[in-house]
Amino acid sequence: MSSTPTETTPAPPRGLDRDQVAARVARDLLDGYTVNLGVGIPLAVPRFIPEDVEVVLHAENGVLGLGPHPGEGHEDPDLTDAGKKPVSLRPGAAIVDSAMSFAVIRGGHLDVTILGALQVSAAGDLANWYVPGRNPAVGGAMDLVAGTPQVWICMEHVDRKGVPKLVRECTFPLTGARVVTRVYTDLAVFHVEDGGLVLVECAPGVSPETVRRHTEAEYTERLAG
Amino acid sequence: MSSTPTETTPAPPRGLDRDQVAARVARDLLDGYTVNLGVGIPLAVPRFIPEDVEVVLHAENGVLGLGPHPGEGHEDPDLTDAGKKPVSLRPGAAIVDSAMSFAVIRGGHLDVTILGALQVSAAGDLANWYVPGRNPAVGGAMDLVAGTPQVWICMEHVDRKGVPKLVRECTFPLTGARVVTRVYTDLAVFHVEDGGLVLVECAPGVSPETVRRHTEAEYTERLAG
Amino acid sequence: MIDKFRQDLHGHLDAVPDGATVAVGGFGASGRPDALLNALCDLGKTELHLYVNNVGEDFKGVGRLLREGRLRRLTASFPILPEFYEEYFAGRVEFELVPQGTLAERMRAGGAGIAAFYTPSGAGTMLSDGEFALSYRDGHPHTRVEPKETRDFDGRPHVLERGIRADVALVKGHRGDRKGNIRFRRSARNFNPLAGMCGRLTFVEVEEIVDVDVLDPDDIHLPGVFVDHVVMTAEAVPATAHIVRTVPADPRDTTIPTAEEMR
Amino acid sequence: MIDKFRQDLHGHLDAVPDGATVAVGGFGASGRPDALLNALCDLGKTELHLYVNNVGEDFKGVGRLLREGRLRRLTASFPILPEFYEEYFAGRVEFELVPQGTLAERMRAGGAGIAAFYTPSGAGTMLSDGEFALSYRDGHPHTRVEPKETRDFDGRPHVLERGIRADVALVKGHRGDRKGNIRFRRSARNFNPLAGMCGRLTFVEVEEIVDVDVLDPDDIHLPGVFVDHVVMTAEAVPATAHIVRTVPADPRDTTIPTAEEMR
Repeated sequence: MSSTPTETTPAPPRGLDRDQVAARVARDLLDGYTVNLGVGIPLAVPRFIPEDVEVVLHAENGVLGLGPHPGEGHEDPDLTDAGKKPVSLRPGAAIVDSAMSFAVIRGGHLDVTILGALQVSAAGDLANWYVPGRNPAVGGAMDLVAGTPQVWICMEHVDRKGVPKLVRECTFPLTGARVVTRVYTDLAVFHVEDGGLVLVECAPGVSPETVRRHTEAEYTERLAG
Repeated sequence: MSSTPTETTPAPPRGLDRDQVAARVARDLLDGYTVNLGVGIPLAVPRFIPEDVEVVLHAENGVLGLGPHPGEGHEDPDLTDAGKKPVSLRPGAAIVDSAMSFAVIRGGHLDVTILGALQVSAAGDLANWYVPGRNPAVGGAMDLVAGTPQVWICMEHVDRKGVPKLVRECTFPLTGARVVTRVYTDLAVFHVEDGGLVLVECAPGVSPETVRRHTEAEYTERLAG
Repeated sequence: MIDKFRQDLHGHLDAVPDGATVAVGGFGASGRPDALLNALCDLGKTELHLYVNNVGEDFKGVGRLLREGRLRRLTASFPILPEFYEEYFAGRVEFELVPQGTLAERMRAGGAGIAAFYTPSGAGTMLSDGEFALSYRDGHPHTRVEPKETRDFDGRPHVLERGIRADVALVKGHRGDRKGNIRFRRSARNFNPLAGMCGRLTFVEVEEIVDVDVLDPDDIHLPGVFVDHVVMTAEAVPATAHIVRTVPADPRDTTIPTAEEMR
Repeated sequence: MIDKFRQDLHGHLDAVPDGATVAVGGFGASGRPDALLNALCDLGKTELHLYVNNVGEDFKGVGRLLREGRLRRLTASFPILPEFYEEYFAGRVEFELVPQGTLAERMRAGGAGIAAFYTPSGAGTMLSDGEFALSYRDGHPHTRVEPKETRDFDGRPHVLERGIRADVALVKGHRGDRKGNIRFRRSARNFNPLAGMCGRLTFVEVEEIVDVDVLDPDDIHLPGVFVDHVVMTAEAVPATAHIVRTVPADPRDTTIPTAEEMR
């Protein structure tokens, strides 16, 4: 129970900042990937994608080939992302209706979806849509995790009270069971393999012990060299 | 059993010819209808649609707004009807893929489908896709009868041996059960109401007795004045 | 001659009865059929069950129907508007929350004559297990959304979802011709063609009406066969189209994640 | 950089294993991917299970695969070619006959992650009750297509149909760009986008390749996300495209209706 929140919960550790987490994720995107980005840290990822890696960004409202904000005064009210923010289009973009947009998602045609999370369990369960007592809304989250082969989570390793978000079992309502394939936090990178978490990388300056102290979920380690 | 085929089956009666049946059906098409036509007599119907009645013709391969053959030398190999014959497009035509084409059909968005038949039963069952022992092929027939609110059958009243095609129960495999709404033959017009055939019209010069003699199915009569 | 252009929108829309099911296109203000929604409101229609992805961020369109108390039930994936939740928790409107892709597919299925389908989205969650509160009374859940049938295909659980056939569909298009063929512009397309497919009676408001030979037959997004009435709206695209209004975090509990972390 | 244009078609298509399931676009010769089908044949691929609306009326395309004995099973709505039936009745190829709209919807469903759906098409017929012969032996039905689950919705029987996910899809497009975005022309579209959606590996042959900024994003019929490889074929549209070859009536029995009466 050492990692359960108590009066003696350790102070939140200092690892990567949000941009650094986004940059870390961006390094793993391969040329040619089609990717859907959730709000939060994931939206910062495109800024860090190398020039020689071409990624197609997908938005639930039917855009394949999202570009950046078109610049003040050039907004097109008929062209937004799923967060309803103005966007531009990359060359070779395609617009589809919502049924086709989710055919892309559910049919497994995206390569990766990068999402935020409230909690990720040891088995790769994800909770990221609803905090009981608040206003329920789901959007495309359940479709994304049900359909996408690779579900990468970007999140703070612990919440603002220092409570671990990598947990034994999710206490928040699930978005999907056993759907997460990777977790990127300010402290570490985990892969989900054979239904269990594997610590594969610690952030610079963060020790495996620090990671363990702030993680409730069980996991194995396979750190490089 | 008077209408069962026997050695004394009466000679085929003389009623409307095929073009006249087509013309009779055409009279019942209303301005604004969207219509799918089967091969055979139905394909002759458009020639008889009055000038002031605008009908949208639908083909299973995804054409809404079929026009006539474009004329020798003007055929477009990328533009055919469901019989793979060259067609033209009417102003305001739309081309869709096969899934959308059958969404139109199955979703009940056509007004009428006009089809040929092997047999129609007293309850409005239809057999028109397969003669056992021959080569089975179904095309869009089962979708058309399952989805279209009005299924109009155009056929000879009896087959070439004089055997009635309006039967108690279909002996050929069904295309759909209780799907037919009207039957137009060389001898008469029937509506299907409350699950039963109603004779509403005899062809000019054809008596109700002649119709009865060549019909195996039971039916009621509601002939105009 | 087929001519689906209408001058008298109110006259035609008045055919919608109170208590009707209404499928609505749009994604927030993007592609939202404001003229049609306003007309529905002006006509005093009430007790409506709306199928729409979100209420939006303001009191236009669906938000106006909500504020004027016209809604009996909302089926949506992401309502957004805080005042909607106030009505829901106060027991004045029912709420069926569905995954966004399921909502889109249900509209398409209903329009395509597909009675029901199996999707993996939402399997094993409170949106399929009967836990979600359809309505509140006295501050507590009163009725629940029915549990969804679940069945394994290829070793994974899928839930059975029904196609939606709505009494009326409200659609916002860019261009339309007299036969009812519609094109949309950019991401304003979203739910609009699907809402249009699933309506027993489909109204489309367009920014431009064009001659019947203008639109290329290869490029019709919603064929006229799905459309009953086309009206032209001179109303400009709302200026709020790209203004995002997020649900404010509860300042009393700092363990509650920010809206950003939730999706 | 994303570049899906391929010079070495054979090299890429050779990844298709014998025994593969293959979804094929086209409606007869209209929109039939002849170059891809020929390459599959040239590579000696065999024991294939094809999902395609019809074999066609000649020995090109699917007809060539048939004549060269490459087919293990055909799933189709309207095979047409008499020689196909000879092979079927001789027990050399299996035949799953499906309503045309069901075939289209099954391809779309498989591509869209919909495991199965309920359709009224074919309910109460020998295509759903387990009567239809999947294969023949010694001139008699040997195996039957499995009966389909039937269930009432809204008082009408519907059959449960599975989505199709094919190992490979062969598609004929009109124009394509390096990202794999495809447009089709006129009714040559037909099954092509659906086949393209349901392939785990999707090949598209196009008549024209275009720069990535040529196609309007609003008018892409098959987005590149579904497409793996694009090849250009200089092959002209077959001259037989509009030649109809009908099944000859059996002259021995005059009670057999003409092909015209059957559909």
